Parts: sequence; C-alpha cells; structure tokens
Amino acid sequence: MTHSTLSRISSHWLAATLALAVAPAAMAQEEKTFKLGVVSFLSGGASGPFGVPSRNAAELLADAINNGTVPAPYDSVGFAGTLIEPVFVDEASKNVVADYQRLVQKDEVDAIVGYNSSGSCVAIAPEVEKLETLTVMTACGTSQIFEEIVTEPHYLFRAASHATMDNVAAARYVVEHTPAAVDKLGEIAGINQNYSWGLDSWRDFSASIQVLKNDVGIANEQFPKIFAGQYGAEISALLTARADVVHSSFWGGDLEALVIQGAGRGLFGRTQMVLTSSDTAIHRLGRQIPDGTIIGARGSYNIYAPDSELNSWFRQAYFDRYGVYPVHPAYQMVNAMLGMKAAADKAGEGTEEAIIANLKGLSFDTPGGIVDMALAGGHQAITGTSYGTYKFDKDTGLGTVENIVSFKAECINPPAGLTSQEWIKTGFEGADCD
Amino acid sequence: MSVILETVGLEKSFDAVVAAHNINIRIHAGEVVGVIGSNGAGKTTFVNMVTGYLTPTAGQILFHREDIAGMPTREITKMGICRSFQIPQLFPELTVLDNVLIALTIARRGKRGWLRPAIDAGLTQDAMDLLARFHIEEHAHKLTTTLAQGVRKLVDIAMATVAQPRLLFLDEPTSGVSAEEKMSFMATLIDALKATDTSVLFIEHDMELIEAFAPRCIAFYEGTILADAPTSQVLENDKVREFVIGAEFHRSADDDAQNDMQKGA
Amino acid sequence: MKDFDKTEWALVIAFPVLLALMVLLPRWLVNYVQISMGMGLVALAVMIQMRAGLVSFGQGLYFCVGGYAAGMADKFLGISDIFLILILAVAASLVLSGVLGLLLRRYREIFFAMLTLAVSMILFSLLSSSHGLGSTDGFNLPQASYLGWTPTGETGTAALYVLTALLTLTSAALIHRFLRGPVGKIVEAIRENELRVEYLGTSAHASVHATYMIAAVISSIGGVLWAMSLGHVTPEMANWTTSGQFVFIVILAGTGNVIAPLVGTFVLEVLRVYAVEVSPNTWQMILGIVMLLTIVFLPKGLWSLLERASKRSLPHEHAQEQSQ
Amino acid sequence: MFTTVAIILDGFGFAAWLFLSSVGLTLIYGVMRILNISHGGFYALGAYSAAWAIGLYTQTGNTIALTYLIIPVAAIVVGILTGLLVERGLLRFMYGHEEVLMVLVTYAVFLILEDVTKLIWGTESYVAYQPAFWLGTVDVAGIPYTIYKFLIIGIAVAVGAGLYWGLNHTRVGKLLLVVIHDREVSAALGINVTLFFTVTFVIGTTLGALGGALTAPEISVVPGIGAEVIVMAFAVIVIGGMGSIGGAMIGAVIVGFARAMSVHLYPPVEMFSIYLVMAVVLAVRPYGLFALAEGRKI
Repeated sequence: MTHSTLSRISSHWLAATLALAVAPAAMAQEEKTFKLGVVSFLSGGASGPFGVPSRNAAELLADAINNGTVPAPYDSVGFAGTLIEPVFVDEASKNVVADYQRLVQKDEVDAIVGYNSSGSCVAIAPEVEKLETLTVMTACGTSQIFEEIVTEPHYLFRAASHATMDNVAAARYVVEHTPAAVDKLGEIAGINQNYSWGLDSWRDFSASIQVLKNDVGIANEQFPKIFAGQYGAEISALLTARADVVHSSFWGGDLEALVIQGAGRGLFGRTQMVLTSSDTAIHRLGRQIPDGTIIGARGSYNIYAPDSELNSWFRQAYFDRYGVYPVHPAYQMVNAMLGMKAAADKAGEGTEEAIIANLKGLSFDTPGGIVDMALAGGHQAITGTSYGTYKFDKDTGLGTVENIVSFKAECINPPAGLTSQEWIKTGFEGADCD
Repeated sequence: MSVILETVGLEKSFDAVVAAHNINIRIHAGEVVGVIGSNGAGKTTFVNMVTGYLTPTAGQILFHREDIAGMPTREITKMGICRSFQIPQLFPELTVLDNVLIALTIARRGKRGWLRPAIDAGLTQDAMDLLARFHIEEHAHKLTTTLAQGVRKLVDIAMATVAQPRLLFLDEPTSGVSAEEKMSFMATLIDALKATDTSVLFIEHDMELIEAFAPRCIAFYEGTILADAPTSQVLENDKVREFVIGAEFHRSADDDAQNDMQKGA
Repeated sequence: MKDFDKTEWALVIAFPVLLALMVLLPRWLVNYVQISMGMGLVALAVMIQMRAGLVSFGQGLYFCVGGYAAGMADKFLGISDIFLILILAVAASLVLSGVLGLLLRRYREIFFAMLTLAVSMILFSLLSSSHGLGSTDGFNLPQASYLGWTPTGETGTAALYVLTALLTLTSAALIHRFLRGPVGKIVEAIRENELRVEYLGTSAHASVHATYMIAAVISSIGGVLWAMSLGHVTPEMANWTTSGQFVFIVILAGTGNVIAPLVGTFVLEVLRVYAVEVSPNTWQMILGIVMLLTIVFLPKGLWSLLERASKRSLPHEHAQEQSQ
Repeated sequence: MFTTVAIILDGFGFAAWLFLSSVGLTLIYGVMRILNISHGGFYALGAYSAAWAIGLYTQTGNTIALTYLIIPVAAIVVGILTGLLVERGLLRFMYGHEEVLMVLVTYAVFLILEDVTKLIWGTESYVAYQPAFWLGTVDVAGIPYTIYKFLIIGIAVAVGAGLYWGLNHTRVGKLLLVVIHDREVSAALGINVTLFFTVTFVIGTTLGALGGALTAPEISVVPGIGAEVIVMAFAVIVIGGMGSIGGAMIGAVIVGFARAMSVHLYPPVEMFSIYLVMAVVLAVRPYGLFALAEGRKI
C-alpha cells in the first residue's frame, strides 16, 4: 500500500470522526440547559437491582424538577430556573476513566451524578479533580475516596454514606437491639462476595461486633465468587458451622439466590441472618424471606424512609411511572440530585460553580431524611440509617419491617479526621447515639 | 565405501502389535537403496524411527557411529538425515516459493539476527535455483493447495533437501503420480539429487522403478527384513516374489485414490 | 533507515501524525487514542501469537502484570519513574512468561487458549481477594516522572502521550521486524505445519516459547502505558473478558500487518463510544451486529479492506509481500 | 463426618448443575467443531423463559406440580426456536471458516442474545422458586437438603445416560458418532452432514436452555447469568476432553468436588479452584481426560 492511500483513507475517516464528535456538542449550544451526565449500570448483573432503579429515579426527578412538580422546598422549576438535560451512560465499561473524560470533554456536561461500584469511584475520583467538573457520587461502598484518594476535594462530592455505616449499624442492631440473639451470642459467620465490597463489609461487621461484645468468635467465613449463583456448598458449611448470627452483604441476584437456597434449607431458621443490602429483594421475594431476618437498606430508604410529604410523593410518582416502588439506589440518586438543586436554589443560579460553592457542607431534606454533607470538608455526606426485622404481611401480600431502630448519622459514621478503620478500632470514639 | 547408518536389533511395538522386529541395516555413503514391502510391512515405521518421529522399543541407530535412537527429529535433521513424506507435508496456505524460502530460512538460521529480514534477494535466488533443479520453478507463485499431486511431491522432496542431508529417505515419492509419468518423474528426482553425494533410500511399490534406479533393494515383510541384497537378486527371491511382489499385484488402485484424498491431512 | 519497508515508514510517519492529532483532535478523543495505544500493544501481542496459530485467551495476564508492576512500584518501592517501572514490568513479565512458557509451549489450539485463560484467571482471583492491593477496587497510580522530571497537569498528560506514542510505534516496528525475521517465519510455518518445521531441523517449541515471551513483554509495556494514562489498575485487567476483547480486536482488525491491531483497538473503542451514545441500553447488540457484518464481509479482518484498496490503486504492483 | 457427607452431596449437586450447563456445549463441539460462546445466551434464555412462565402460571393458583412440566417445555420451545434461527439463519453460512472465527461469530450471537433477553424481560430479576420449594427438604446427617437438588442430580444422570444410549444404540446416534469421528469420511459415505449439524445444534441449544430452565427455580434470574456460565462450562468440557459426553460428566464431577472441598475445607481457594483444576488436568493430560483420538498421519 502507498502512503497516499493510507493518508487518504485516514483523512476521510478522521473527518468523519471529527464531524460526529462535534455535531452533538454544537446542537447543545442552542438553548442554555444544565447538562447532567447520569452514570449507572445499564447492563450486567448490577443493572437490575442498582443501575436501572438509579437511572429511572434520575429520569423521573429530572422531569419533575423541570416541571416544578417536586413538593416543597423543591417546588421551583429547574436548578434555580435552569432546566436539566440528562445524558445516560452505562457504568459497565472497561475504560470507565476514559468514558468519564468523554462525558466531560465530548458531551460537555455541566456535572455528573452516579457511579455505583467502588471500583469505578476509586478510578474516577482523581480524574474529577483533574478535569475540574462537579461530580456527585451516588453510592460506592468504599470509604477510601476521601480518606485516601482525594483528600482535598473541590469538585468531588458523595451524597451517600459509605458501607462502614451499614455494617456498624448492623452490628449495633444485633448486639443492642436483638435481645434474643445477644445473650447467647457466641459465634458469628459470614457469607460475602469475594471482591472489595464483600471483603470490606465483612471486615467492618466482624470488627464492630467484636468491639461491641467481648469474646465473640468467628465460626465460618465464606467468600464465593460474585455472580456465582450456586451456594449449596456454602450453605451446607454455614449449617454445619452453627453460628448464632450469619452476616451477608450480598446484593441483587446473588442475594435473592442466597435467600431462595438458604431459606429452603432452613438456614434462616437456625441462625439469625443479617442482610445489609436487602431491600431490593423484598418486592421480588415477598413471603420467601423468612420472618425475623434483619434487613438493611443502606440508609433510611425504601421501607425505612420517613413518613414525609417528599417521600410519599416520590414513592407514588415512581410507582406510577415504573410499576414498582423505588429501592435504595433510587433514593441515593434522588439524594444527589436534590442536593444539587438545593445548592443551586440557595445560590439562585443554576451553574456548576454555584452548586459547588453551596453544596459544600449543606444539609438538605430528601425522601430518605436529612442528608448532611459533614465529612471531608463538606464533600462527604453522612446520613442516618435504619435496621429492622422482616415481617411478611399476609393480608396485604407485602413485605414489611418491624422492630425498626433508626441510627443517627453521628452514631454510626466516624467523626471528621478519623478513618473508618481507625474509628472502629478505637471502639467508636465520639459516637453520639442518643 | 564407508558405512554412514547402521541399525542394530531395532524393535518397535505398539502395545501388543509388533511393527518392527530385529531390523539390521547398513547404509553406505552415496548409496541408492530401494525399499519394498506391502502396506503395514514396517517400511514407514523404520523411517519414522531413524528420523526420530518414533522412539524404538529396543536396539540402536548408529549414524556415523553415534547412537541417535530417541533423539528429537530436529536434532537428527541437523545431523544430516532428512526425509520426504508419503503425504506431502507442506505449508498449505503459502506459495511454493514461500514453502522453500521457509525451509531455507530454517536450514540457515543462526546466521541471521532475529530482527533482520529472513528473506532477501539472495535467499530468493537460492530458492528459485532449488526449484529449477526439480523443474518446478514455473509453480513458484502458486499456492500449494492448488498443485497437482506430483508437483506437491517434488516440493516436499525439495524441502527435504535444503538442509543438505547426508542421508535422505523418500517415502513413496511416486505415489499419486500417474503411471506413465512415474519414470520421468523419478529420473528428474534422482538427477536433482545426484548433484549432491547424498545417500538415498526410497520406498517404492513399482518394481520397474526399483530396478531402474536402485542398485540395492531391501524387502520388508510383517516388521522384519525378508531380503537385503542387490536388486536383481531380491526381485528373484522366492519369498519376496510370494509375499511382497505377489501382494503388489493385488494392491488396488483404491490406495492411491485414498492417498490423494488425505493430502491435506 | 535505508532498508525500511512500507510498514516501517508508515510507523515513522505515524509519530508526527500522532503528535499532530494530540493538538488537533478534541481532548476526549486524544484520550481514546492514548489508551488504544496501550491496549493496542496487547492486541499486537495476541496477533503475533495468532501468526503461530495460537489464540491466547489470557493475554490480560501480562497486561495486568504491567499495570500492577507500575502500581506496586509506587505503592511499595516509591518508584514513579516510568523508565524504571518499564524495566520492572518487562523483567516481571520475562520471568513469568519464561517459566509459564515451559508448560504452555507444548499446547496448541483450544488447549493453549484454555490454559492461558486458566493461568490468567488464577492471577485475577488472587488479586481480587487480596486486601492489601485493594481487591477488585484496585488502586490509583502516581503521576509519572521522567528521570527526575515530574510534569503535572497538561504537560504531564502530553509527556505521557508522547512517550506512549514513541514506545508503541517502536514496539510495533520491532515486532514487524521480528515477524519478517527468521523466528517470525518459523512461527508462521508452525501454524501451517508443525511436523514439517521439526523435520526441517528447528524446535517448534523454542520458537513458540520465544514468541510467547515477546508477546508477554509487549503486553506488559502496554499494561504500564494504559495504567499510567488512566491512573488506575484493577484485577479486571487479568479477567478473561479483557483478554477476550483483545482476541476480538485482532480477529476484527486482521493479522496481516502490525498496524492493524493498533488501529483496530481504536476503531473498536470509538465504535463502543458511539454505540453507548446511540443506545445506552443495547449497545452490546450493536457491537455484536457490527462484528457479524465484519466477519461476513471481511473474514480476513478490516485490514484486508486496506489491502484491497491499495491493490486497486496500484494494479501493476503485485502482492510481493506475503502479508496474507 | 458432617463435612464428608456435605462434600459428597454438595459436590454432586454442583456437578449436576455443571453437567447440565455444559453437555450441550461439548455435543456441539464434538459434532460441529464450534466452540459455541452463545451457549451462555441459550442458558439465559432458558432460565428467563422458565422463570417467566412459572411466574405466570403460579399466579393462576393451580397446582405447583404442573410447573415441572413447564420447565422442560420452556427449554424445548426456546431451544428449538432460537437454535433453528441461529443455525439456519446465520451459522450455516459460516461453516468452513477457521475455528477461531467461529468463536467470534458465536460471541457476536451471544452479545445479541444478551440484549434481546434484556429487551424482552427487562433488567429486573425473575424468581420462580415454587418448584424448588414445593418438594421440601430431607435431612442427611443433620443437614437439610432440598429434594429438588436430588431431582437435578437425577435429571443430570438421566440426560447423560439418555445421550449415551442415543449415541450408541440408535441409528441416528451411531451416524452422529461417525460424523464426530471423521467428517470427511462421513460426507463420503453419503451422510447428510448439513442435516446432522442442524439437528445437533438444536439439541445442543435445547440442552443449554434446559440447563438454564432447571436452574431457574434455585436462583434469581438476572442479566449476566449467561456470561457466568460460559467459562465454567468451557472449563468442564476442556477438563473432560472436548466433544466427549462422558468427559463432560467426569469433568463436572471433578470441578464440583473441587469446589465443594474448597468451600468446606479451605474457603479462600474456592474462587479459583476451577482454574487450578483445569491447569493441573491439562498439564498432566494435554487434551483433557477423554480426548477424542486424533491420530496424526504421516
């Protein structure tokens, strides 16, 4: 081949690529909107329980905010008048960082919300500060984001607590609020997925239990591969281990499979099960979740959401549009977006800079209660959470929770300046649980 | 004439089947030897053992007095024993020239760095010369899969000669070549090989070719040597006439047809 | 430079072209060009093994070794000098491939594919369950330094881009020479007929082993460059889905020329970007359909399109070079 | 004692699932020499259609017993429809390409099937636990096991035995063995290889769908289950010897026991036990345990 052909072909190709690259950006210039990148899992195993509810909530809320139909104090139109234009992106990608860069540079979004997996969050966190674009993470289990990776954030926020909270609260619930279990609590066991989320969850839960009650042993630790689906052997091992409490941070399909296979074989009857991320399974499994199972929703979301006008509106609007009630990832998305709206409204200006300046340290109301941007210099939220035990209501055919205990944010989150690990080791120094 | 290859009590068995038993053969420098025997008589097994494809169950293979039994094929090739195949073993998706060029590259490797182009004008010239010696230069730019069986055979044999062997085995060089062309084919071949003073041992079913080209002949029967003597004597031998040549008459044309079918294998 | 052939000249010219692209293209696209070079080197590694008829479904192993070498050099040794990191990565991949090659060189076809996959998945599993290395979250990498110079911001990005381009093109040129050299020819012959190769007097195993090690080295260089430009590594680099992606790039791009997998990686990335944009929910289907169409119409890969085009424009110039 | 019994039962339980998920793959490879990545897509389709049909049916409030009929029917319908569509509509135009290219073709089919599944059933999970619960449990050495698990083990044995019998004792089966053994010769013998390919592919996909359908009551059917099953199934058939039904069975048992043993005795190795087994088996037997003999002819 000659160079001329090569260059001719590549120049054609280049021109075409450039045209494609520039076209959408040019169209976006016409009306001034607030372009919001929404990143969540739209394919793979995390799409059903997390990604799609999250995306749906963003879609619902963007429309509601643009129409001004959200209840007070969010009843004004847009981000202080500027309409929101969401751009949906799949988080399932091998090049999550490059995709982030593309959102900022090609789609020229004003801000980005989303990210569920801690892997994605860890990867993009430094990039956020480099590219100087407001980014509000909605979930991510890991506590490293502000503790290790971005210690002086300006553009990066997280509107949800990290997973340490879930497991500290779960341990407190078991030790302090489950009288049947606490007296004879001698050994705990765990079944968690063999990746960061599962390993971290079990580490925090077992450490917290051991801080709260002396001489609790560990009977068995299972770490099956994520998406394994078949837990026959693990359940047998847990059955033979005869622990008093079994902890699991399983989520989505894996969790539902564990409940089906475990409940079918009497695991839930023999030990007290603690499922820290299980609200997503309730409407799927209904009566299959044995009564008495301790249920967590990663915050006061869904079944634990407070009885407020904001919450009733959200639940009903979501149900009307998507045919199901919203689960915790939907609430977390709403947290992030309402936080941005609150900041914009406070500034009276729907721009990135205004939101950054005012979201910092802000305390705002959401369907899941108050979110307080208290940590990491006002960039990391703390929220309260709730735990309860499952009760299937035969009359309505709906899953409910009873014996609900709500934990204040200050009780289950480390104070500013202390990492989660250190805080658990000190015996929850400075925890305010009254 | 000095002995270059000597086998002593060579045995090969596959489980219970004995494929070669007590094979004792001496080959001298510059000799041309014909090998006859019906299918399954152990001819190819013998070649496979000498060239290292099979490891003998017992016995010695002495090449220039060194025991090479069980050595890897490539080492034996480097020492100077090469072979052609009953079913030509070519690089099917490449041209004839490329086949020979690769063969030459391998034969001369070590003289060139890893990052120097393997093929240059000099090597190409050598390859064309080699093809010319076998009268197949006109096919140089054809893919080997498109060639007639006789040409494929010649390419296969040409490739076997690039390492400049001291001893060359030709396994049924004329199978697949039409009856009327066999004689001239073999003449071309022996001519090309005469340029070197290679010892040649060829397996053949056609007794006319044996008579015409091999002063000495070895007859195999059921894994043993039935006769090993000057060709005229062997062909007169009663046992050979009964067990080998008699059988050849019954050898149907199907065999050749089947060989053709397997050519890509 | 007198003995440069067309591909080598193209690679030489590609350097200023890549530099120009850095200035001309929008930033986000430059990012994909840059990561495509890192990934493209791994695809190139898959391609040279495919020349020998070997399909590696575990090339992610060395991609990951490179990435983690970069990360761990900083994390445990405090090294952020990219040249030192590259030396470490190359050394690690040489040792690992030297040992594993002793086993793998005996395998062909699907068995080679599955064994490379198995070995890579063992590393994936080990890294996924190792807390000290961040488990599946992985960890972040430092800004690269260059013999004591640590550029930041735009300069840092540009410096890494230039180095990436330089290393990628140099590696590609060396691989091109390797493929034209004696071992490259032997490797091609092994794909065609291994028995004959042995009978011609050379060890097929040795050539396969050498090819495997070279593939490992350039994959680890690719891993370093990719990880440094994205600033993050996870065990996902060693997952079979990552390795599979490289195989698909090579089959789509074609094995005819070293430039093909490099360009193919970039084309696939851009295709994915637009598929996600057009249809965020069903972008996989778009990829699948494009793949099928490519296979149906260009079974020898996208590169064959270029070859056809060049033949048409130069009818008198015969296909002298055997780049299938 | 507990542990030994548990390892045996869990090992067989997991092995049964592995066998059902991989036997179709090995059959298709044996006959057609296609490493069918889209197998995972058929598994997912089978699981979705069974879970969806069971869900619809149980809402009517009729006896659960009929759901055991729904499972195979769903699998057969899906297997035949999509199997025929993929083979007749696409694969038959691709025969003769290199094995590697066929892997890519089936991978493209897999990607398309994944999104088709998502378009039909969405991303929400489907649960259809009724058949698994209805049969109850039985205690073995003090550990409750679901009877459904034993049913799965029984079905796996029956499928294995049925295929063995079908291949060795029916005319079609014997002809298939000839095709497996030597495609050129079988074509020369006048066997209609094209028809055999179609039939084999449909049987293979139906078996894949059946694997998914039988698993559906034990799991939550979500996007991505197909991708998870592929590598497992590949490992099983490579260990057993590609194309061998008996090999797939032995491979499944070996992997099943390796996993059960690691879970009970040393959980940290569970995650890569399957790859370790594969690496070890291949290191010792380069073509798997029951490789089809392929003599090299000189």
